[in-house]
Amino acid sequence: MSVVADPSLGLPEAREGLQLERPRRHGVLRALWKHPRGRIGCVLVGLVVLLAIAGATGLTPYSPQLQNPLAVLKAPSLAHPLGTDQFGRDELSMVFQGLFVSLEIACLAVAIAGVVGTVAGIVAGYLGRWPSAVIMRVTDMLFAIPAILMALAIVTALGPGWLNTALAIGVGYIPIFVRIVRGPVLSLRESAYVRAGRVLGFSNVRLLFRHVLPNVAGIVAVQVMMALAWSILAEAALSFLGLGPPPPMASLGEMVSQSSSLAATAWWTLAAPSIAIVMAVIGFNLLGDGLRDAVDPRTQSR
Amino acid sequence: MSGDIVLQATAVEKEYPARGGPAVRALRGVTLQVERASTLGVVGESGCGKSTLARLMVGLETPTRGRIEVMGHALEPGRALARQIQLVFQDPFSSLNPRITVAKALQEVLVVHRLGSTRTQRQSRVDELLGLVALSPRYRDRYPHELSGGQAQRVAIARALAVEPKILVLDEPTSALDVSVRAEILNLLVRLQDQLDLSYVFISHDLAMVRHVSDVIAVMYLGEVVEHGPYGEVLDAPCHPYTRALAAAIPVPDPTRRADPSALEVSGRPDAAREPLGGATGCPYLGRCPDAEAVCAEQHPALRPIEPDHTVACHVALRAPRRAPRGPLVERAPS
Amino acid sequence: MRGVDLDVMAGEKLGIVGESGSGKSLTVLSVLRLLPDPPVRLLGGSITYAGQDLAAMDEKQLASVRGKEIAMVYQDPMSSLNPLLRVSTQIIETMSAHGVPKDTARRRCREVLHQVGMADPDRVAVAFPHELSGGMLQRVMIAMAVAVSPRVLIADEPTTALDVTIQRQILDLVEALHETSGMAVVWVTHDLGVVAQFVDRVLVMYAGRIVERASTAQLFSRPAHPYTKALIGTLPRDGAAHRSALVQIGGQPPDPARLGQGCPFRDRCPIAVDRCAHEEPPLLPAGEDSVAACWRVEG
Amino acid sequence: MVMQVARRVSSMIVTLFGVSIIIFLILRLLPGNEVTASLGVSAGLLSRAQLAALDRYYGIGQPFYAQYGSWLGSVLTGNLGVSLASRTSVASLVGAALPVTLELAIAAMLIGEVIGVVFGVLGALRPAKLLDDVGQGISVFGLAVPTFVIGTGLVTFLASVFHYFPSSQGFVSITVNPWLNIQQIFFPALTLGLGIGAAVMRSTRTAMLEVIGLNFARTARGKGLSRRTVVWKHLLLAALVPIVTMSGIQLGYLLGGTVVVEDIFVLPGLGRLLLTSIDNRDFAVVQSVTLIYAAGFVFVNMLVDLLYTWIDPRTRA
Amino acid sequence: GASSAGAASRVDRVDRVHRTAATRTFVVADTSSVEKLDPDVVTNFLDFQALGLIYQQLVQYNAKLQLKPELATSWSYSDGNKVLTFQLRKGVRFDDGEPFNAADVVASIDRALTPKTADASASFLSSVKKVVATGTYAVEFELSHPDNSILTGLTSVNFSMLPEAGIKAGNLATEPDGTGPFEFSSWSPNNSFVVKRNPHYWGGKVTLASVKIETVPTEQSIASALEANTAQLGLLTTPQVVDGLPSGLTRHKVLGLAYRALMLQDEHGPLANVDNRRAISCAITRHQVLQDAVFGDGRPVGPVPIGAFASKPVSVVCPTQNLKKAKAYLKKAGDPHGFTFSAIASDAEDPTDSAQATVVQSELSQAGIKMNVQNLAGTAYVQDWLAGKFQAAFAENGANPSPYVMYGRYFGAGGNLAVPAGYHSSTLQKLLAKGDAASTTAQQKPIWKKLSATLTTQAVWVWLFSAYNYAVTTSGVHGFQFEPTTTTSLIGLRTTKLS
Ligand SMILES: Nc1ncnc2c1ncn2[C@@H]1O[C@H](COP(=O)(O)OP(=O)(O)OP(=O)(O)O)[C@@H](O)[C@H]1O
Ligand SMILES: Nc1ncnc2c1ncn2[C@@H]1O[C@H](COP(=O)(O)OP(=O)(O)OP(=O)(O)O)[C@@H](O)[C@H]1O
Ligand SMILES: [Mg+2]
Ligand SMILES: [Mg+2]
Repeated sequence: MSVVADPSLGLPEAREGLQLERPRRHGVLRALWKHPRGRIGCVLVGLVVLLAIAGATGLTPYSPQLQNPLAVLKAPSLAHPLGTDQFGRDELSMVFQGLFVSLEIACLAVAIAGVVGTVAGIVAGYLGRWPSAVIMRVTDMLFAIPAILMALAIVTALGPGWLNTALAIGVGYIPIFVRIVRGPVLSLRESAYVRAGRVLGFSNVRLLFRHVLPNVAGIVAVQVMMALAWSILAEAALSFLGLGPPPPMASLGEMVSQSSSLAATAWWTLAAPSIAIVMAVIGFNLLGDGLRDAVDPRTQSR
Repeated sequence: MSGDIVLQATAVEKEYPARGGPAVRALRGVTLQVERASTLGVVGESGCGKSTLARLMVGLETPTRGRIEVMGHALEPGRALARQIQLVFQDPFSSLNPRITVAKALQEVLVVHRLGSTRTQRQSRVDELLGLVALSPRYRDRYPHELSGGQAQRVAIARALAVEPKILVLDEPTSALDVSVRAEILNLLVRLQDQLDLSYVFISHDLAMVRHVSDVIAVMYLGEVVEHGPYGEVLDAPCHPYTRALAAAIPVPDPTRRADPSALEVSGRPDAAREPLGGATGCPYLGRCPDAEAVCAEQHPALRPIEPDHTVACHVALRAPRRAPRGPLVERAPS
Repeated sequence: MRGVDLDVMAGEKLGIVGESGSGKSLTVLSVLRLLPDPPVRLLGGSITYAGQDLAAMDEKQLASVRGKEIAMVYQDPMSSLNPLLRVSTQIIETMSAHGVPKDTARRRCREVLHQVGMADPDRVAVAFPHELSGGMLQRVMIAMAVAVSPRVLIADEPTTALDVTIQRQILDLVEALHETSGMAVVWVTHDLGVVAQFVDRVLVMYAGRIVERASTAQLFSRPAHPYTKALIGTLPRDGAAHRSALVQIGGQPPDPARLGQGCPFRDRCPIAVDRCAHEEPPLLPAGEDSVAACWRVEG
Repeated sequence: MVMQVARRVSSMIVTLFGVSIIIFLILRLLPGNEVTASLGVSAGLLSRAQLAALDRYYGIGQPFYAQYGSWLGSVLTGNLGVSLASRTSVASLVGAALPVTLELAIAAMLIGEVIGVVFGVLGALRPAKLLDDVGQGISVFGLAVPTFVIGTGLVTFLASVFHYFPSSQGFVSITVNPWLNIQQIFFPALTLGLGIGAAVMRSTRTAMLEVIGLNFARTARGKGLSRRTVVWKHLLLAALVPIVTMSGIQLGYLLGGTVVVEDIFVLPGLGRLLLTSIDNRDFAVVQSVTLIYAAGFVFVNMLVDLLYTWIDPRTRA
Repeated sequence: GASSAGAASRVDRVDRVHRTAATRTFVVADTSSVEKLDPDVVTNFLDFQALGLIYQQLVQYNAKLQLKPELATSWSYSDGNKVLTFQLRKGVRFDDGEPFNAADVVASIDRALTPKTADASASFLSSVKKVVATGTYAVEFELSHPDNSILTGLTSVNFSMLPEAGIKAGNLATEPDGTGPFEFSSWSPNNSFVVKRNPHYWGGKVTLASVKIETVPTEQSIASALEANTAQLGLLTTPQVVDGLPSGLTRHKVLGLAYRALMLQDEHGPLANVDNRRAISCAITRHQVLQDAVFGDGRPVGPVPIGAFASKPVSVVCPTQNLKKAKAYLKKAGDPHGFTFSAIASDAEDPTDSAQATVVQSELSQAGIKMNVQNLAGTAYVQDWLAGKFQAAFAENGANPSPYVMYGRYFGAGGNLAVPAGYHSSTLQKLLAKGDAASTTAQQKPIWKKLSATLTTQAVWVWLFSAYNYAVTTSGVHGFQFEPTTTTSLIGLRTTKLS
């Protein structure tokens, strides 16, 4: 009787206490690359980011703002691979720029949500008692207010613009980060190595930043990917409701909602930004999936 | 043995608030002392409060009542005497931060306590510590998961020793390790004690192991010390019925000898009930004790000397004649 | 794991020892084809039970052997019982799966719980696993295993998570069941004490192979393989002086994924010779009822 | 148990109270008031006397606490205040809109759960096989394509190919014409359900893959249980907690999603009521509708917690 | 306010209507919804259209935007044009059967002019001192000064004729009662508004049994509803959507009663210089703006877009885009390399704003003028606009056949929109007053021509275009006429038949 264990597939039973561990950075990247969906995610996100950078730095076939009255609503051709819009602007160039704007909004939104949510989550988890009670109650309240209303209120109060759109989306996502982070911090606080640190006379600050924070970085990273995907969609929905950033620097969502009435006459104006959205969202989701598995020690061989 | 007491616990109680019920009384008046350069072994069944005692001793938690003194200084809430007393945990892997290399983990301790003023000083101290626990310097840059269990436990011990403590509390330091490395850690501990004049509190389930390293043994049952004395007396001539059951339950790695089944007559619930069966006043071991008498239900037995150094908390044992040493073991009938 | 031959005779008590990672669990799990596939795969060989090859069976046929003919008890009772179902549900469904009618099963459930020493079987039956202690859970596991009266009980370190006193009770319980029903027992452990007190015959495993097979008496009185000797030597024996140095095996077990040719124990072996480095020893006779995989055994 | 329920309910009330204050403050931060909102630039045509009359009518210029107090008073008495834009009671507006959104949400949830759980379980059992790929495809599509694109696409497609658009002739309550009602709800629910299904499918699949490797799953197989019992009794039950969690979160987002879908599929639900009321600065309506959303959310969360304790006896303290 | 029981019963009624007359209900789909039932306070287009089915006014426009009798059969000025007398139509009944007479007129106008009512058009009747009934069917308006635009004002739904009894009872805000072809049936705020045939209607037989105005929030969905024939009439504004409709549907279009302009402020900054304003005017190609904003489906217009006094659509300064001239003006203004200003816009107020801004921005840049666009949320825009807190504003302003009604409020003496208008000129004030006082069209014509010329030569604002409004009907709809004014645009339903 012979049995083989395939070390690449990992042990099913994790050692207790290693739940969140991530040994080495390049290990994560390698695991990500080995992960079939993670790899597709990497490629898609890489592509999306490259295109967005091209859009931001003007490395586009045409200037995204350049209007050409002679080429209005032209179907895709060699000159305009994704066609032109109602102003005769090149869709491809606009999609690049739109990607940049969308990513800009998504990144800022996630940065707001991630930083605020993670800090609040860590504080709530680590300090416990009343700070935790206050934070969790406020989180509950934020969670209970429909995100759309929050977004509406913020955009209406502060006026449209990518910063405010990002703020609107970010605020709605804060509670997720708080919840995602607090649980692990609660258990890390009681983990043997944080206790060991206490016995060794380490200060709370040191324990928090050197020992707790790095160990929730993995799940935060995964959540960041999911949040990016979500933010791109949320921005699109806000644009549909007229709360997106205004032209001329249109985001993808704005482009889609502007052209949704052109669907019958000029399908490419709808298709181009939609495909870009789908690409970005799928990319971030898959990257998140991959990352989730990559930071999970259970799928890591010793 | 010198009479120098480095750790003194007096009437220590610890209660944990429990949701929707009375508080869990994890420790119920424990009095113990550890002498300089000696080892106190603590045994007892799971959940009897051994780890709680360990946490209290190193100041991770504060006793609800009672007092703990380390090197003559009372432990105060929130002020751990890190430089005097250190703790080594059961599972070396979970007590080491998985993202920090061996050398960095040791250096961090030195930095926090400002031991060694320069980087090179600290580095040489790290090498020294690794040498102390017999780890070659090539493990310096390994992460915990790249170590074997025995090596990881050595690193944990080295880290505890980094602050040059006088006392080490070892909470089941070998039970997560393989049989083959157990010996290695025990040998190391014995050597370090001699070399550094350390005092140990050695907590374990494994009586053979405890017997091998301890000078004095305390047997705990439901948050109380029920028997306390020199290793030879406590384990070879146990007085308390619980100690007897414990000694008898251990399978002897020798097919020619077999435990005396009579010592094992443990009736009642085998899982430790949270509240002692004897109620508030009676003996906590009441429901499981084969020798119980009427007095056991009425009076809580205090720890009283049966020999000069040997105390027992059992009404019956204090009256009854001592059993023969090694009583529970009989020759196995040839099969 | 390679070339493991495991044969259990009807009504015998077999022990498997070895340090962590030596392949004990994989061996016993592969008997019932319960290996965690994908990561682990059964590559070859045959598993024969009462003349049938389990390795060639499909899932349906296997299901009729699992539990009914060969039952298993696992190391960690807490995680091996479904935490969301009542104890009775889990015991009864085992019997139902093997064709026992519902009401018979219900009666039998009570019976087996009583049989494994539960003072209050009715209370235990309606309890959820988390409401019971580790020792009780392990007894529930055993009750579940013996409910359909299997011919073989395989116990994979069923007491490592338990207290010594409770471990003792479980051992005694299985001993009693063995004696009354004549069921064969395979007891996996790393505790030499359990082996010494409890089984008739022992397999010693190292790095995925069997390195010694002997009767219990033989194993302790005249261990043949140097690994077995070392293992026995690490224990603080009775006669050893207080705080005296214990025998250490030294070195580390080899990475099972990177075994070269030769004896896997050679690096840690105090008596290794040149031959050990490039030729792997087969099991050689080492005494009256003992074989060992070592070139240096005196036959 | 009673204590626990009491604690929950009181914390629910605190949350809702906090929500109502936050909402109230946010709304007062919005530029514009009832007058400019309802008249737009035409507000400039009004004379001073007219404006003064309107200010009095809308209660503009009253201190915040008085406004909040009077709204809270009307909520506590159950009539939720009066919509100043339409001069009808908020309770009647909500009474008409709530059942629509509720029906939509429930239908979307059902569709999402069925798609999600079925494909999630089957996919986890045979990873990387055809069924799994189909499921993953649906999940990627449902996750990545914006709801309003799916919705608009569906509406346009049905109308141009089948000349079919059941919702545009006015919403019909299920008690009046069940068949028409089901037609009207089905497509918007499908649109929302795809997104929910995608999320539920992912967590189902992950949870199933996780529990398949757990020890008790091995025990179940080792006992000789049939594959079906193992999967649908032991594994799915154990995977249910993450599925329920994800469903709870989805239901939270669903409330936001209904706004868009109600727009496209012409459903007179709460989402549309909310949007119009914000536009009209119809504060009483916005506050009450938001409070209802929040209450719904908190209620669902409580339900999820109850489900946890029902599924997992360990959480029954 | 209304009791909740009342509202609930209205909702019930919607259901009932559906059940009994599902096939006979004529469904009109619009993106907005009927917001108010009180005709005096409504301001949005759909409210005008919906209440225009129920209520009537003293005078009204015909399809050529000329005044015609409605509830008044004739009118005449006397006393130096300071008294306006109406003879009322006889035999008119409200839909509750009560007859209509002079007392109703007096009560209606009084109600509109009471500040408490907050009638949005009250300022058009600011010259009215008093309204008195001089007989059962005769009413006299006493004016403070000669004012011909009062007739134009009276066409507004805001001056609908209401029953005196209803006014006294104070329940018109919830239970409309008018003399029009349809009577109120039910209303579900934000969703639907249903009227049924008024049996007492005086103007001939109405064939549609009931009409339901259904809110379908997106134009795409309206298109789908028409294709599915679940709506028989769709009101649309986006030409792309109309273009995409299948051929079986009938399209009706009229020039909308609103014009788009880039309003400029002359108070401070670069736009205070008339030559800079002229440069802007010369740099913009209106055709291009029209093309890009509404796909060419509209008309470039001058200050007076419609009616008898409609001005030539182009500016006197630059009839077409002329960059050379623009640069010349810049030079003259002392900014030869151009200047920078910012404009506010709001897609919430007018969905084509950002498209207009995009084109204008690009065209101005050709002349070296940099326009920053600030896209504001609806109410923020309204606030800034009302407070005149902008340099330039993309605006969609209401048009009217009467130039006085259109511009008196911006540029006339004491006009209440003087602040957003941002331009003060005594010339304009005089012109407006003179035109208002002139009693005949012939007298008015030259005055209004001069007004248009002044507005454009001074480049007070830049007038851009008016877009079409569309009504699309399904194949079974006959006899529908899309009337050009907002107030009456659905009145064609009076003669509509459904096959
Ligand atoms: N933080 C805590 N909150 C509540 N109860 C606790 C806490 N820590 C320990 N206990 C309880 O106190 C008792 C003693 O626990 P302790 O961990 O000290 O036992 P132990 O002897 O170390 O057991 P083991 O041998 O299993 O490690 C147990 O009943 C335990 O449940
Ligand atoms: N799922 C798996 N994936 C990969 N390798 C595995 C897996 N399960 C076991 N192994 C490897 O197979 C070898 C044998 O493992 P096994 O669990 O049989 O050891 P064991 O003797 O039972 O150890 P223990 O005493 O710790 O239970 C080990 O090296 C282990 O790393
Ligand atoms: Mg412990
Ligand atoms: Mg094992």
